[in-house]
Amino acid sequence: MAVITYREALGQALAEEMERDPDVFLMGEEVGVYNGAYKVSKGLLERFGEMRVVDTPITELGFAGLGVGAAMTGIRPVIEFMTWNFSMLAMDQVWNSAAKLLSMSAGQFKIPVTFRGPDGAALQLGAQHSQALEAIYAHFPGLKVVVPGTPADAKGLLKAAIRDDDPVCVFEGEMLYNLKGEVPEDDDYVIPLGVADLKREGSDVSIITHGKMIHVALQAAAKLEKDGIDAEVLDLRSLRPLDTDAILKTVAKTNRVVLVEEGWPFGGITSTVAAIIQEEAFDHLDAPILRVTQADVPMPYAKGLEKLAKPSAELVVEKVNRVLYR
Amino acid sequence: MAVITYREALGQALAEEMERDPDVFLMGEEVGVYNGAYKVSKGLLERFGEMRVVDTPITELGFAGLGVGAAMTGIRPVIEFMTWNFSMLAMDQVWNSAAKLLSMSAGQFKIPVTFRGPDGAALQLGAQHSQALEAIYAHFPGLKVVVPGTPADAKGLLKAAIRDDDPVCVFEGEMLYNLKGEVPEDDDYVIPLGVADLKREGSDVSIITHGKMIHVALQAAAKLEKDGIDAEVLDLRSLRPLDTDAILKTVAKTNRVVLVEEGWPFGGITSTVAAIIQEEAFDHLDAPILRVTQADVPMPYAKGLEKLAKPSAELVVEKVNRVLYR
Amino acid sequence: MNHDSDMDETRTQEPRTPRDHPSPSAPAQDASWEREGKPQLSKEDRTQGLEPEKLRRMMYDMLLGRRFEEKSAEAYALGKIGGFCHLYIGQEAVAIGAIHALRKDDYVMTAYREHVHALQCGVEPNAIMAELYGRQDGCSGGKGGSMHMFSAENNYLGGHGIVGGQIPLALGVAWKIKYRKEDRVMQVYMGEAAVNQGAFHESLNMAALWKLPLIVIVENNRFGMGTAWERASSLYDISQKATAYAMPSAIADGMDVLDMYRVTSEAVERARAGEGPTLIEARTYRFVGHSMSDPVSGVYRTREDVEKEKLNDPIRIYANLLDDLGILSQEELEKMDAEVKQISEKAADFADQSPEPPLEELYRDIYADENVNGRLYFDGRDR
Amino acid sequence: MNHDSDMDETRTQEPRTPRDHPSPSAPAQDASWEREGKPQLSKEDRTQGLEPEKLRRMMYDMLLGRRFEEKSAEAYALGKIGGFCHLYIGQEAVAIGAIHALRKDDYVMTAYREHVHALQCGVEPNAIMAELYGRQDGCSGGKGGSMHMFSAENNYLGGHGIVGGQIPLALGVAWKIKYRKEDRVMQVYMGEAAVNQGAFHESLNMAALWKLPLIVIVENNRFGMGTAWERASSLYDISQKATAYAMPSAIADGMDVLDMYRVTSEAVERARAGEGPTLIEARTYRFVGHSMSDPVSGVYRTREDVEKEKLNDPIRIYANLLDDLGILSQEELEKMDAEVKQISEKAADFADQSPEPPLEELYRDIYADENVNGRLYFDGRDR
Ligand SMILES: Cc1ncc(C[n+]2csc(CCOP(=O)(O)OP(=O)(O)O)c2C)c(N)n1
Ligand SMILES: Cc1ncc(C[n+]2csc(CCOP(=O)(O)OP(=O)(O)O)c2C)c(N)n1
Ligand SMILES: [Mg+2]
Ligand SMILES: [Mg+2]
Repeated sequence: MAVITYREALGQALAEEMERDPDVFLMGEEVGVYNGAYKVSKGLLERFGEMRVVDTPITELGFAGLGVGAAMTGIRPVIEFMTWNFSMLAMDQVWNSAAKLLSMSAGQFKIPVTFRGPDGAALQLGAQHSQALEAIYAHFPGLKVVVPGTPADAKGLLKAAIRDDDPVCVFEGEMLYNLKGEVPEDDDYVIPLGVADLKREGSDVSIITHGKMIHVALQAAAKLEKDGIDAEVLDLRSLRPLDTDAILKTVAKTNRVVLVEEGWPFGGITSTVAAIIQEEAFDHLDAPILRVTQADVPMPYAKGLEKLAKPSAELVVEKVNRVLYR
Repeated sequence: MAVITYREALGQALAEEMERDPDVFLMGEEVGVYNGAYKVSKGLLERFGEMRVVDTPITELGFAGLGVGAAMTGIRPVIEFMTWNFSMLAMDQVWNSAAKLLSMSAGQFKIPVTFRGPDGAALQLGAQHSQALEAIYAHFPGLKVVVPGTPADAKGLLKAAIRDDDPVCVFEGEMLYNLKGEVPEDDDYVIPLGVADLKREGSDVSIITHGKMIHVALQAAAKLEKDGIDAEVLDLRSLRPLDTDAILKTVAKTNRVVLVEEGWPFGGITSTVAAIIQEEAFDHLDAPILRVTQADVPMPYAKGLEKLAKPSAELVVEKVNRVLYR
Repeated sequence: MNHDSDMDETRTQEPRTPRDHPSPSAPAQDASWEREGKPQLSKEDRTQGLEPEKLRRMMYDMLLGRRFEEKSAEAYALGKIGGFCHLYIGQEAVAIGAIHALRKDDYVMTAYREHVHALQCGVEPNAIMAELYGRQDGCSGGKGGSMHMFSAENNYLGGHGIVGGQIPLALGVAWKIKYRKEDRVMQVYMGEAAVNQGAFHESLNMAALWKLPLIVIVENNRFGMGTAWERASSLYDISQKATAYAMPSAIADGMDVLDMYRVTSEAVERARAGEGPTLIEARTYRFVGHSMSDPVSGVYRTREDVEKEKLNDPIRIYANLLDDLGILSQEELEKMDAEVKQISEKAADFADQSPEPPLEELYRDIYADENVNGRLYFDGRDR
Repeated sequence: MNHDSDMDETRTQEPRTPRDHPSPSAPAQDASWEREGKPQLSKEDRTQGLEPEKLRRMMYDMLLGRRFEEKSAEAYALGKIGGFCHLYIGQEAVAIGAIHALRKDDYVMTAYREHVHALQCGVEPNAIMAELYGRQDGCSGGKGGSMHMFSAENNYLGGHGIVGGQIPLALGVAWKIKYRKEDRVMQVYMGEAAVNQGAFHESLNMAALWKLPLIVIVENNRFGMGTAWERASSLYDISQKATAYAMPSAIADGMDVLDMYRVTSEAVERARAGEGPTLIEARTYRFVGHSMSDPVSGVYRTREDVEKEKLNDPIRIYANLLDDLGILSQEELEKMDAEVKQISEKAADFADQSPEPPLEELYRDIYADENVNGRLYFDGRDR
């Protein structure tokens, strides 16, 4: 296996799928000539030409809808949002068209479109550019949602998303693009949607999370280890479908749960997972499920405030101690 | 107290607040000449004139933003979405502008705008016109969200929303407009945001819900009564702020909880309330918290399927029986 | 207005020069607005050399649309059809003329006022009526209803309820045609009120920028619900909005099926030749309320307005022309009318007998396949 | 191009007639595009009879903008400033000329390339630099940063990060002015790439429909990040897009502060007279990268392109004019330059010494008041 960055892993996934299937194309702002705002699509324009790597005007609603319409009639668009923050302009096409057309047409029109782009806060980009929006996408039946946290997952999940016949939203971590890791070179390295991954085994407490936050969770687990606490870290990877089996398994094992997400707490992923666990594993719980999320405020610009607003390993440790009644 | 419809109660609230404060105006599609798509604003154009009751082109993004900009500089717009379904086009202005401008300007610009309109499924309007969207609005810090379920609450909450200095989203029940009830005539009848209301006292189980679903909950409670089960029905009324005190009080009283909402379960209101209760009242729970929501599918058109997809009193009764281990 | 004696000709298709001082609101004072600038043609020339068979077929299609919708209105009144239901009565010439300019493998997409578009694309009247009834044999299996009809086999792409929402979708279909190098065109319809939506603007720019085979047909029936166009747009002439995209455009007489055919044919030809999109403003009028719950006339237009416009009934105008030309006599017309009425009746009977979708359908076709690797649904499917 | 010897005059403000065959992409082949159609004026006439004091002030303001941003770039390189930071270097004449045409109580709003707009509205350099540093004395208390500056007392309405997002907001402010019958105008700026957004279209239509006092200034610097305008729009001439809204428009030379002043003044006059909005296309160029992480030249434009455009430096052009007219000598200019450099230095020192916002600020100003009747926050405020 080669060690490459998360960015390169995504680029590989795109290139391989475009190579494999002439119906796959990439469209979005700056994906071509500029090689992508975050260079994910570097070299693709040169390799695949202008019809398959397409720079758009700044019209999120328009080109998201274009992707849905194109998918409706049989090709497989990959639509890049420069960041998911800008997808707010396109939600109508994702939620009212992509998520519903198969159902409204009683199965006549599949929508094999992939929406992807960086999600969540980077560093000091301010309130409008620092939002983790996967939770509100996962709210809508008809969509699938995945959130890779490592280079290998990035490649495997993006390839799965592109091959999937439903609209899949891929939330990449803006802060993960430079992260390096081992990535299988196999052209058919595809991670099935809906399969969580145990990023760390442990027996005392389960930290369940996804995306960028797995690294915060792993940091917290390392700290906890010094205190003699053995934390398990479950990476959901996919939010819809959600691997409830894996969730219930770790809960049954440790009986104590801390949930972590980058986004806001109201209606977030952690609230849904908490609701599911308490419903389906009530008797396994030795303590309330606690959650760590972004502070429930628009992200401030100032460095110190921003740091404080983000979920941190310290907060995770604190909550773990609480569920262990320490 | 006069007995009037929910529709009239909203109309009264608008008229009274416009009378009280010359800076309040109503804007939206068909609110003027046509008297409102659902006739909430009937007679207002005639009474207040064209600058204060304003018909817009079909441009949800544009006129929602107009409302935010106008509010930013000191007047108090009430922006009607013909239905909240169409607000998907306007989310960027509600979430990126209205919710964040006070914070991004460090308090320099208050945004006293009210967004309102009917929410949720009516009868056989199909997938794109049958969505209860309050959960994804309540996700965003900076917004306030209220969901009146009776004529009196409609009047009191809308008046409070208009007087509030923050952006408030008022989710009205499309199916409630003809509902009659007693409504105080007092010009200053204002229901403070964030105060839940016990719609029925009971001791065996707490049904916690909001909006249109309080009627489903009350129906279920009536059925349960015949079975000798005494259900308490708590109407949240306001989702942000949320009356956690009232929630914890009823949980402490009955120790068993069923949550009901019109919208989808992933990231819904019920998942958040379940997460809060299990965290803050873990030891008071004698059974897992169960939830009743819309079936997790886009709303189908056919009558029978639609009925099946909606939360029903039967489903609530079933879940109550389960939390009572009957 | 009397179209019979009109002489017409195709209007300019190149971007038009806006008036020196565009007047923000130039509402029609009388019914003659759609003649403005419409060149005079002899009756014979109006038929553009089309086969009598085709000319009669257009009549048949318009009549079927009309009778089918009248039957739907009846069924709606009886409570057999639910939800919103938007009729096309008065506007039939638009879609029928324009779709006659297409081939079977071209695509059509529209908004929620769509029954006639679906019919014209070849969807069975039975399947459309069953859809209105919310039944299993409906063209969307009863899941879509009046606003969301689909027929993959007829390249009929629906049926969309968000004003303007179909425009980016249609742009995507036009993109697909270019991507796959197909010899097809994409026709998308919208009401004039959709022109104000951002989606219209974003899509037209991309269509023109990339020279996509998109034919944008604005059905200007002068009202979006209760809002007259001149109260919603600062520029009255929709066709001129194309100048913002350097896109060819034309005004078509939406009460004249042959004018629609001609103007659209030119646009189709241009699209097939790789010359890109065209914006067509079809000037028409709706003889009925916005939807079944909206009275025909009321606060936003008077009964007299509607009565006056009804003098331009596209069916009568066309019937007179065919009669004058000896292509379809009054008697033949009546026979035709009886036939389409019967088709409509039978469609209602068919719909009545079609079963409701079984309850297992609730969770079908939400996803293309039921992913076994995890939970796709979050309500435990407890129904 | 050498502006000094230009003779100019105000361009048409009424809706322009599009070319007969608008060419979808008519990129500038050389730097002379902004002269196209710019009438010739004598040097004296270019100053429009303005007081020497005001003319010198414009110079001062441009110089301050330039030096202030150069200082910011330095601080950014040192890691003192974080996040995205978009400089206005090369474009100064646009905002400075246009804001000089306003009164103190008029409003200004723009996108994220905003430092110079904020300065020009009267926000203290210290407060702007402190904001860039994310400090408590910043004009947004450190919460906004480079893209979200605000100053209520200066009627400076920010600072918005979503491309096109500020346009509907500005429309709302213009609406407020009309609603309150105030004698004010609203100036909103955007990059040319924002013109393709639906928000632009929806807003311009409403502004024109309701005749709101909105002045829409498109800063056409020819690129949206790495996308040349002709690759993003099917119509090259932005000013012509106004025809779709029956709105007056003009092209202004965005490298000539006096041309900006003149064109904007006319729009302001029209707005104050209740005659509604104007679209101004300011043709300019950015001499720097899109943001601090973007190289000045690269895949989308060559170093030579940039060097050639730099010959049109608006500061040099204007300095030469003032020198020629005997209004500001080279020496005086150098003194002025020293002064603004010192102001910029001092702003950096001030920012450096300003404290970080205290951590209690995290939950402040999220809501106008802390509602006591329930929970507004859902994380237990456990930080
Ligand atoms: C985005 C959106 N806003 C509002 C509505 C409600 N609505 C449905 S039809 C309509 C009027 C549309 O008028 P027009 O586009 O002229 O089409 P017509 O009904 O005349 O065919 C409105 C406001 C909607 N469906 N979608
Ligand atoms: C809705 C949205 N899409 C994309 C972006 C990312 N983005 C920031 S600036 C920019 C280019 C804008 O170009 P232009 O409007 O010409 O302004 P300029 O930067 O040239 O001043 C893009 C694509 C954004 N901020 N908002
Ligand atoms: Mg219409
Ligand atoms: Mg630009």
